[in-house]
Amino acid sequence: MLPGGGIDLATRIGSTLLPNPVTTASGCAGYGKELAKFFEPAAIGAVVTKTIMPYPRSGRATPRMAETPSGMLNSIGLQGPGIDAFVERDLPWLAARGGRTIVSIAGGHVDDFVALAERLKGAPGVVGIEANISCPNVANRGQVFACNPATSYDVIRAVRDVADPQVPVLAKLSPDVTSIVDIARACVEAGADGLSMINTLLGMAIDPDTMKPVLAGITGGLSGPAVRPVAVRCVYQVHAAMLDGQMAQVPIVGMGGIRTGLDALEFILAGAAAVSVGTVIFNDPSSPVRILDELRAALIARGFGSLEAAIGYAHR
Amino acid sequence: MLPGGGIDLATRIGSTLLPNPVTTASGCAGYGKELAKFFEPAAIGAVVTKTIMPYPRSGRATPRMAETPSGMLNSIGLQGPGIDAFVERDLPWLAARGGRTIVSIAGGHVDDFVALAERLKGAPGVVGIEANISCPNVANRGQVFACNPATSYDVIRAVRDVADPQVPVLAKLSPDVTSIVDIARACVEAGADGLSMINTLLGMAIDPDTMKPVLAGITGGLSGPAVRPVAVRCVYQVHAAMLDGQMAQVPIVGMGGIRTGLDALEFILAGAAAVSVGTVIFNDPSSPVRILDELRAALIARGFGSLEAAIGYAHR
Amino acid sequence: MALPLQVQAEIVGREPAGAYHRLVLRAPGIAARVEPGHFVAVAIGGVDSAMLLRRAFSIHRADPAAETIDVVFAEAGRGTRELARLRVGDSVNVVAPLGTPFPLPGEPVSAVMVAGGYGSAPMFALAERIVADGGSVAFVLGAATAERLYGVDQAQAITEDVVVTTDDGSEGVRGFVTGPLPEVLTAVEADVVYACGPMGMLRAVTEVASAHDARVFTAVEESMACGVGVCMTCVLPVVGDDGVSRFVRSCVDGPCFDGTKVRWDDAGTIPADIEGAAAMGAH
Amino acid sequence: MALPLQVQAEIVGREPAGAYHRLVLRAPGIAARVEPGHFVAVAIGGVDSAMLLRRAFSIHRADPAAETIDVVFAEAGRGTRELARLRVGDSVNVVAPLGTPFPLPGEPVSAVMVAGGYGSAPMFALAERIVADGGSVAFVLGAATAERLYGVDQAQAITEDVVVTTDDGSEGVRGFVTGPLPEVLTAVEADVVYACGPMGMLRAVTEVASAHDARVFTAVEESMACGVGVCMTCVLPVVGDDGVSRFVRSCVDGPCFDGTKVRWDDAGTIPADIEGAAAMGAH
Ligand SMILES: Cc1cc2nc3c(=O)[nH]c(=O)nc-3n(C[C@H](O)[C@H](O)[C@H](O)COP(=O)(O)OP(=O)(O)OC[C@H]3O[C@@H](n4cnc5c(N)ncnc54)[C@H](O)[C@@H]3O)c2cc1C
Ligand SMILES: Cc1cc2nc3c(=O)[nH]c(=O)nc-3n(C[C@H](O)[C@H](O)[C@H](O)COP(=O)(O)OP(=O)(O)OC[C@H]3O[C@@H](n4cnc5c(N)ncnc54)[C@H](O)[C@@H]3O)c2cc1C
Ligand SMILES: Cc1cc2nc3c(=O)[nH]c(=O)nc-3n(C[C@H](O)[C@H](O)[C@H](O)COP(=O)(O)O)c2cc1C
Ligand SMILES: Cc1cc2nc3c(=O)[nH]c(=O)nc-3n(C[C@H](O)[C@H](O)[C@H](O)COP(=O)(O)O)c2cc1C
Ligand code: FES
Ligand code: FES
Repeated sequence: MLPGGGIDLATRIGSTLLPNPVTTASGCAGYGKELAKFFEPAAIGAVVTKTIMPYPRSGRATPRMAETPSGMLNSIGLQGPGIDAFVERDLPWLAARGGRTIVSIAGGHVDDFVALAERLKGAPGVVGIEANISCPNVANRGQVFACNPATSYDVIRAVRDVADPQVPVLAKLSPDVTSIVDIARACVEAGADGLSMINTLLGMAIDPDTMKPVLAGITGGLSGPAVRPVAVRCVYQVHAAMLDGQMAQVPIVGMGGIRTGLDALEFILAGAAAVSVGTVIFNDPSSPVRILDELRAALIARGFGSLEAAIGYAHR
Repeated sequence: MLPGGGIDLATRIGSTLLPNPVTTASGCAGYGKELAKFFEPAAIGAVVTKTIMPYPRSGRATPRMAETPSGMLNSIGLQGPGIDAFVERDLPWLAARGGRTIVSIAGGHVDDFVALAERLKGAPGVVGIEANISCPNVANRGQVFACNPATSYDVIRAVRDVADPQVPVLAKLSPDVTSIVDIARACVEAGADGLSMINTLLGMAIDPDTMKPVLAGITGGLSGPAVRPVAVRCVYQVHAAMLDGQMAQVPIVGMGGIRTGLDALEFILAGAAAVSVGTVIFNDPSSPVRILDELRAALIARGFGSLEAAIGYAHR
Repeated sequence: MALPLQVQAEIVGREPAGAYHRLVLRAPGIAARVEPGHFVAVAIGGVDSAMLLRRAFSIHRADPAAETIDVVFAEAGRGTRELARLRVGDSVNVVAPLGTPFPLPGEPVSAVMVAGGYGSAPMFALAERIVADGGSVAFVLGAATAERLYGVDQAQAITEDVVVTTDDGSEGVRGFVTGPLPEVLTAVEADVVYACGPMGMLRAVTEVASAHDARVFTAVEESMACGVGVCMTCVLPVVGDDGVSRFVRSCVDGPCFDGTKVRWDDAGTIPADIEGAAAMGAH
Repeated sequence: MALPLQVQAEIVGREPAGAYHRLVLRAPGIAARVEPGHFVAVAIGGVDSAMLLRRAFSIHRADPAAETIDVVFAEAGRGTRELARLRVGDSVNVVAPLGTPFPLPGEPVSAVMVAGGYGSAPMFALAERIVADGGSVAFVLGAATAERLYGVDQAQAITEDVVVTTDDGSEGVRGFVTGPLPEVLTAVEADVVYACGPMGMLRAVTEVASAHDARVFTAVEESMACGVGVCMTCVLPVVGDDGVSRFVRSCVDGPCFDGTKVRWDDAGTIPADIEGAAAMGAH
């Protein structure tokens, strides 16, 4: 870490100003508590919590994961305690520790999202809501919301309408679509204050011994450095569409295989205003602070006076 | 390699019977000649040639590649000599060497595909045509044909109509779509005798030193073991849709990051009748025959009496 | 729970141990925190490695004076194959101690240690603690073959009561550990059984121990992505103190569980009565 | 073109060489096929490596009797960092010899060898061949700093005519190789220039040599995915014998090219008159 920091790393998402751009990716940091053994939650920009649903959920059967080349597959199935336990038990812990929390929410119906956003009003330490629309839409034969501009719009619009106006709403996008720009535009039109991308890619593995799918859930989400080129492309495409005037310009939280400060820089140059570290936390539980330090050093080495100056630089 | 082989590895694609299921992926084996320094082209099921277009093409500017974690990005831009030089010079060489050739073709208009299929009539050694529909459709603002069921249908229908009836037509699909099953179904309805999947995923990388995209073409295609979980999922989904009666059952040529015989087996268990080895050839130029040997041994070790018995086994 | 440390550990010792490898790691600060049943998560390669996930190993021995911990491991797949290539002087990144260790009786008891294969690794340090607390121990060590047994000599150095089984009869009694176990439990009037090994064995040992009114603690081996409690890949259905079954994380709430609380038969399924199962119906 | 072999090569020697590493590889069958200018493609790690692409290195020396080849390389990035970790006794997978080597004059000539940094690696064996054929050689070896020079001693063992340049003046003449080059060409009445180094240097050397009516052969260093001619990543715009410019593969048609045929200024662009440029307009 450089003496005095020497660079302004603050980044804005809607009305929230984060002290720095490094966050944890949803589902890769629990609710913040476990990682506090490795670093102070307040040291990073924000903790994005595991996606929370209205009621307790068992999640899927095991096996829930498979290692793949430079990546992994997971099919956790959104195991969690439900919003009530979360608001009463987990959120206050993080807030007391000085952490900024972006709460990831999901449901099978638009109403679920609305109920969750309502419940979060006035909850301590919440600096953002990330609507995980990469989850199945019960009304639409289980097709995920994020696969369709209209259903994406509906969720984001409803969440934006009901959420605390001071709390920015982020839409978390899936890369498994023909045109991510179309989905991004729909979300921004619906009022999203920011876009988080990308969620995992749908993948699977077959065990050569049992000759059956490795995951109990058959398919799962692919993440890790393997997917980074896809993630950078998504961020770059959407930022380019914003620069082109195809949609309003909102901050992008970039993620997908970030392992080092230079990986984080790649996302920022592509157009991200903040980044999330996900799978790499499993490899290196203290990686968010390491990546923050490396990113700071990389920005300084390249002569940037602030984080902001580097955002989208690759488009110039 | 096991004594006597000991297992029937033949596999059928339309009216073509290949002696074994291992082929080279388009763009990763040139037109067969260079790899003949490492193995006999006739030893593998077929050589799928680099995609050929109606006229000579320079391809894109360099840099055309970037290494990524367990994968690579390429943006070659379909450099090639054009169909005439190919038919006169390259095809006869492979045929004389006893190789079976699946010719990959592409164009910017449906008419280009038609002209190419016409030109291949009666050409020596051609056991299949692979229509690479993951290329930009000039009439549709450059959106790739494979992104849309209707444009996919149009190309495959036109090629199937004009091609030699004895020569099977394969549709090469892109994974960069919301529903690969929809595209696959359109191609099968259009008369595809088989489906090749997957082509590369759209990705990009930014150079942390120049702070600009690494590839001259900005975006490129991601391939290699990194994408294998996505590829296996695509094959599994489409094979499942065939078993479900959602579309007619045609053979699938599976590819995406195959590095070992067990990787090839994974695709076969998922539903592929044949496999292609692509990027891994760059790592190991003799890999197609190694993978064939490893696959044969793996099938025997698992008690299969034939390749056919293993196809789609993971669905049972 | 002991606070884990993440450190770059130097390999200071390496030796074959039957079918296994034993690695001694100099890992500053860790040894003093280790209790029997803790595990260490070892990274495979550095920042360019294609294997992202750490591998978990029981800590076999911890020597606070030498600042070393050691592990005994089988070459089971890609990652352990890489670990087996490491030489003295190389270094690996480790996170330890992790997990909930075996509960120590805290009073003199008669304990039986049951282990399959390298599952015995954490048992010797545990047995020594029990003996030091005035208790007595017996061992039932099993494996598929003689060379897959680990630490029979270490057990014999602690107690005379060591029974060995192998599936193929190449050493000791032919068969599973559960063959001689009832007799051993009766003979030593066991108060508590500690077990480590494959799931099927733990289930069977739990049954036998319960039938003998002995308490039973089992160390499970579930696939773990993070090892630190954030990913939810390593869950098992476990009955809570409130009687409610939940999917709990074997990396933080385990790997050492009261065997009678683990719903062994339901592992790999979603039992209808598990907390939150109802919400899964929808999608 | 020599038929390449793919073999598992054992590292039999390893030493630092200024800013570089020199590795000696026992690679059965390969050495006897090597001509100066050939390269070897080295795999980084085995089947679990995250780095799929081989790295290309000029073959510095080939010893058919010992069945060895050697390379001199800089730690430039992830892959060469891994290679630098290898020790004697380790093995790496290599494919060699690859590429079109330097054309040998086949008659006594006055040749000047120009190289930047490790670019000198293939030059010594080439110079020895030229001298053996009755010709004479001079060297102009340049680098950024003294420690980035390679093989000045080897050059001096072949000829007295060795000029050294460094960008920072830490050894020899301050500046680029093209500074003293014209004078050297005149002094030795050069018939032919062989050059290996960065693109900008090759371009400049080609200009100087052409101005002196010397033939010039350049070994280029383009990013290569396959090294064997199948991927089309390594192309350069080169004028053919028929006067038509094409993107040709530097891995098989090069890396050694007639410098006057390479369209140095157009590398990294699509020149309008290159074969097939017209077809790129459409999409
Ligand atoms: C708490 C705990 C303690 C363990 N203690 C020991 C020990 O002392 N000695 C020992 O030899 N082994 C032990 N294991 C098992 C050891 O972790 C696996 O053998 C090892 O992970 C296999 O890795 P691999 O790369 O060789 O196999 P791969 O098949 O390449 O592994 C792929 C993935 O699956 C996981 N995996 C594969 N097999 C197992 C397994 N049996 N258990 C858990 N995860 C697995 C890997 O961790 C990895 O994430 C323990 C496991 C756990 C969870
Ligand atoms: C024909 C030929 C001969 C060469 N001879 C030598 C030699 O004798 N000694 C030596 O030190 N180097 C030589 N090089 C350059 C050497 O290949 C690169 O330094 C090396 O590939 C860098 O790999 P990396 O993994 O360290 O870098 P990374 O940046 O991790 O490499 C990423 C990718 O880019 C490619 N790449 C990066 N730099 C270069 C480069 N300068 N040239 C070509 N590809 C590059 C790599 O091969 C790899 O595919 C030669 C290159 C070629 C093409
Ligand atoms: C084990 C695991 C669980 C995840 N759970 C969630 C989740 O609950 N909600 C969500 O929006 N994304 C979830 N993700 C996706 C990550 O937040 C992230 O978008 C993705 O993994 C890409 O980033 P990475 O490569 O850095 O992990 C999960 C990812 C993993 C690996
Ligand atoms: C350098 C390169 C060039 C390619 N060129 C083509 C092509 O011309 N036509 C095509 O259909 N696919 C092309 N592909 C895609 C491959 O055929 C294959 O679908 C993809 O790379 C996934 O397989 P792999 O991971 O085994 O490489 C190319 C891939 C690479 C890496
Ligand atoms: S391994 Fe991640 S929660 Fe247990
Ligand atoms: S490197 Fe593949 S063609 Fe030259």
